[in-house]
Amino acid sequence: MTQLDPRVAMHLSDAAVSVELETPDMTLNIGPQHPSTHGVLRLVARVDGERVEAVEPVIGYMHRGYEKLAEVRTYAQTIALVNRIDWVSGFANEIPFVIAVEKLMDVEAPERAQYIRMILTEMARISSHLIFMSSYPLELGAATPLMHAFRERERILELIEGVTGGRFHPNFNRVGGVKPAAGGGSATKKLIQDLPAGFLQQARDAMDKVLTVCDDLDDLVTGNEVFQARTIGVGVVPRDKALEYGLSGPNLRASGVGFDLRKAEHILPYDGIDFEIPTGENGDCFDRYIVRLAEIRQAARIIQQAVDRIPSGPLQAKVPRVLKVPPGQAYVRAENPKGEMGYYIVSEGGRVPYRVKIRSASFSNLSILPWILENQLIPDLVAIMGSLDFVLGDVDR
Amino acid sequence: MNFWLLLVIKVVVILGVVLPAALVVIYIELKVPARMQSRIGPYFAGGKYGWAQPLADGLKFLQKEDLVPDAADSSVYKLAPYVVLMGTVGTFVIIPFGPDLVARDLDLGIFYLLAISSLSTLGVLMAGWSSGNKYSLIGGLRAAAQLIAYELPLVLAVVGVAIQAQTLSLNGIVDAQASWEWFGSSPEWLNIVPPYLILQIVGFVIFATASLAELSRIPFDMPIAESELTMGYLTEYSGLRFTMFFLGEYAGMVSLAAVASTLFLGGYWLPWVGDDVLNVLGPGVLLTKVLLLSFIFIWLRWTFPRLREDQLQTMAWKWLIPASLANILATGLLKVVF
Amino acid sequence: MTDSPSEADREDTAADPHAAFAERVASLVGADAWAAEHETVRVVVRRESWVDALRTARDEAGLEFFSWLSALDWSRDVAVGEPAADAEALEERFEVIARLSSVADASAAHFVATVPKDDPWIDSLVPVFAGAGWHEREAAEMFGIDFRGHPNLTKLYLPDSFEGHPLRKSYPLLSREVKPWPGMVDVEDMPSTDNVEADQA
Amino acid sequence: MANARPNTFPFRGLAKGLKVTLKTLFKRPVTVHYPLEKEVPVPRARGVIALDTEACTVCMLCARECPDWCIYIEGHKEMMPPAKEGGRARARATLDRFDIDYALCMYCGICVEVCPFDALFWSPDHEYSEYGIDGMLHDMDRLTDWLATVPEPPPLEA
Repeated sequence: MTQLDPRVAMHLSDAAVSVELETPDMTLNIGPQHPSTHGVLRLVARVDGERVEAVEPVIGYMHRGYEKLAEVRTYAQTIALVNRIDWVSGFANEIPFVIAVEKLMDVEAPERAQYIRMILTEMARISSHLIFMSSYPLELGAATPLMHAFRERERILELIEGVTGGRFHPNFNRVGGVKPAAGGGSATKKLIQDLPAGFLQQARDAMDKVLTVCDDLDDLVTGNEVFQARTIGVGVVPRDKALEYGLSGPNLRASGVGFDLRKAEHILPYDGIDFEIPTGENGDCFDRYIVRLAEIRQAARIIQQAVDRIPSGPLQAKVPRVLKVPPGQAYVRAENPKGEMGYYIVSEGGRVPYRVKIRSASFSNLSILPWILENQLIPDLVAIMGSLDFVLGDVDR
Repeated sequence: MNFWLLLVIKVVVILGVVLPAALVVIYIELKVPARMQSRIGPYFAGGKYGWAQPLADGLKFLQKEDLVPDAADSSVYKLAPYVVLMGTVGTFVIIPFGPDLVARDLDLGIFYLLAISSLSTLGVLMAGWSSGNKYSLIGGLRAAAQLIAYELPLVLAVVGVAIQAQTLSLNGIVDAQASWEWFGSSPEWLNIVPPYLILQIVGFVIFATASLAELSRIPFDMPIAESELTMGYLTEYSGLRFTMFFLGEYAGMVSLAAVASTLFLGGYWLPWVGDDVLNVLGPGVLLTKVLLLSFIFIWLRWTFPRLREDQLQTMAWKWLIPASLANILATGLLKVVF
Repeated sequence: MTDSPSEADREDTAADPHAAFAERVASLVGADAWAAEHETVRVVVRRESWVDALRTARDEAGLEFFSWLSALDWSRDVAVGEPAADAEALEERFEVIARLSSVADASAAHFVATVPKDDPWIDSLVPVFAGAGWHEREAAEMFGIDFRGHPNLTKLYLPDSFEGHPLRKSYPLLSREVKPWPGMVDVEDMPSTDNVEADQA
Repeated sequence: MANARPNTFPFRGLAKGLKVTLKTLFKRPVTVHYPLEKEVPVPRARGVIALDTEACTVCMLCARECPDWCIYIEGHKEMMPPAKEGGRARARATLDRFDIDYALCMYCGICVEVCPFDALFWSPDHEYSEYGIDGMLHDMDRLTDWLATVPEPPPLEA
């Protein structure tokens, strides 16, 4: 704590009085079922009145053992598994896994498939960030931004579903390309599959709506004095702490690190797209919020450019029907909405991977909790936890 | 008339006004925010527009098991919701619905009002303490701190009105507003805009803000603070007792809105019409003003986030209380000068 | 699996920036071996110099972002899944892998230390990267590796009473033991599976 | 980037927010009344799997590739009369049982994709909730019934 807020200092002095009076601390169990723990996170907090002295997060209530499950599943089956890790951006989870396998097999998806991957990844990003835009104000007590954000998110999900067949779990990527669902009547599987007609125009329209709702959110949330009072200067993560704990994605960028894997890694055709990397200055809750809001706008910009440029051509490179991946090791990471998502795949030449290490963003983002929640007030605990934007499936895997 | 008979009639009439009014406010709370969020809101109950949803909710709660936690102090726990409801319903004793439609026109009306409305604070604290739940305890303590802090500006805001009207009786205050004369000699129908809304605008804003805090509504709903304390002092309540709290919350909103309407918006009074007509129209006029204020409360609630406990205290002690003191000073000076 | 760079790798160094980076990091931290296949840089260090190597990498190679830490079980005894390619010749061991990366550019490296199975310990990285705490707890419960000097090496995901180390290759997967595979029923031969997918025209 | 730091004059932010909610109050709601009014799912939506028993050859590919092991197939071979006069008698596999346990299914679509004979189809129909978990096991007849709900494939982007 470099700068001590006078109000916090006031509370600290109160606490000193309490210690003299020997009032015992109270252990407060926050979760595993609690409105602001986004599922099944449990925090064992030692509180002194409203002040949280120490927090011990307890995770694992949703541990599904994906790393072990992946060892008994073929690569195609694992794709259906990995989009369940961070379920609010299911599509984006598939990308690094599929590309890691492609690298091991030395194949590359056709350009049209790569563009579709990029468009849908950005849609997943918008949908994930819109969830944040809805749940974060809700945690601070404002219920209306939720429905406004969900309204537009629904359009995005419908577009994703229209292409892939799944709203949350697309299972759309294949090694060497993408595979639109064989939707509808007989003999369709023999037809060439592609984007459904009108998708590109609907995507354009949806982006206009998304940009409009961003303006609404600016009015409803960003400029709101109460919201600013609750978030500015709260939960400051300095740059070095962010790096040490492995914070990534918007959380890292809010601390002033302008690092984005979309620009650093060249796994999707972002090179030809013009977009900015929004960064924060102070690393507080407000910055984490505002970076995500700006990222929605940038993602909309990316999609607007991508739908204009998408080339025609096949969606699938030639790949054996039964995938046997040559022995080797590869780690591929991508900029997930939550941060760096990566898969470290060790293949021994079989139909199933020998080991898959899943690097999920929320796990590292959440590991900073004991440090950042020390000596905060209970309402700030909620504000800080919400601002980290984690999904328990992404934490527990 | 027999005293007891009269008493029974008055109690029945007050309950007959307050509880339906609370149900109407609950319905507004369901339907208006739904539309603010692009939703439809309740639709089925009652056949059309879901008008019976509050009743249906109440019926549902009645069927639920009334749980008392093992760790609870059961007698206090069971009593608490009724204390809350009593505090809010008691307010209506002195609210005038028409020139003669008042249960009891006390000379010390405002004094009684502020005293009885603090009773619900006690109920909340009882609920928070007796539940035997840490969240409830924190919620109860927050409620106590918050209600103490906001009782002061509430009282001080009313003092301005009392000085202006030179009476503590609510009927007297309405009369004073009705007969207010701008520039010494204007006819009373000029008072289309309630005069105290203009003269005591500072007092009104402070009163409304403090009312929101008294009611524990967003942006001041820390005692409940769903995302922090699950449901605060309400966490352990279920069934009928929860219904009492629920009803108490909205009855409280109706009662504070009625007080605010009486003090600042002229209560039952309408320009141009005489007392006989007002005795008939008065309740409707008052109810309209109450619903208008309730709408504003609801509108605020569904737009704003919640403050933090220390920010709320800062706001009360550093802004609202000095402002209301300044308001009293200014009102007094004006009263002396003119 | 061999980690020592072959002659061919050395010749590629100039052409492949990843190999060049791997070589630079390896010499900085005093690594035994390095590799850079599939753009994944792998630097093998001795477990005795584990913490020092990572500290050096952070301070001198610009790899200040702690990405993850995990382990890999090279085992001849595989309960579920497919065994390693050359299972008989396999040397039984754990590999502890930590990934550091830079936030200035895309450079990153996996640091690998071999931990023998009969004496599975390694020094904790927590003094260097506080974020390693959770990753080490996960690796400890999943593989049974002792991270010496870790402030709180309790179970992270699993219940406290859990026995065994699930990510070890010898650990069976219960859900696959209790239920027979529905695909066992055989009626007709599967159609030929080696034809090439060519759905796209 | 421009951070929207505190507003230029007090309560402007609050007023803007109130404006947004008031504006929305007078707009049409976007939700529909579910049981009375239904949104049509997209044709590709993965709602339920329909089975065409005529096309199925009991090759077991779907049951083998299913990651959740939720497809149960049994069948036997029947000798059919030769197609042509004087030809050899053909062996034809006949389904005895084809169950999908939707309580286990994770709707990945691998079975539909691997089916080499176009016997499995996705239908967007999703209204088959049950009171008990045993009701989630759809047998051959029920899976065949879903065939009627399989829509025409959507037109494609040029």
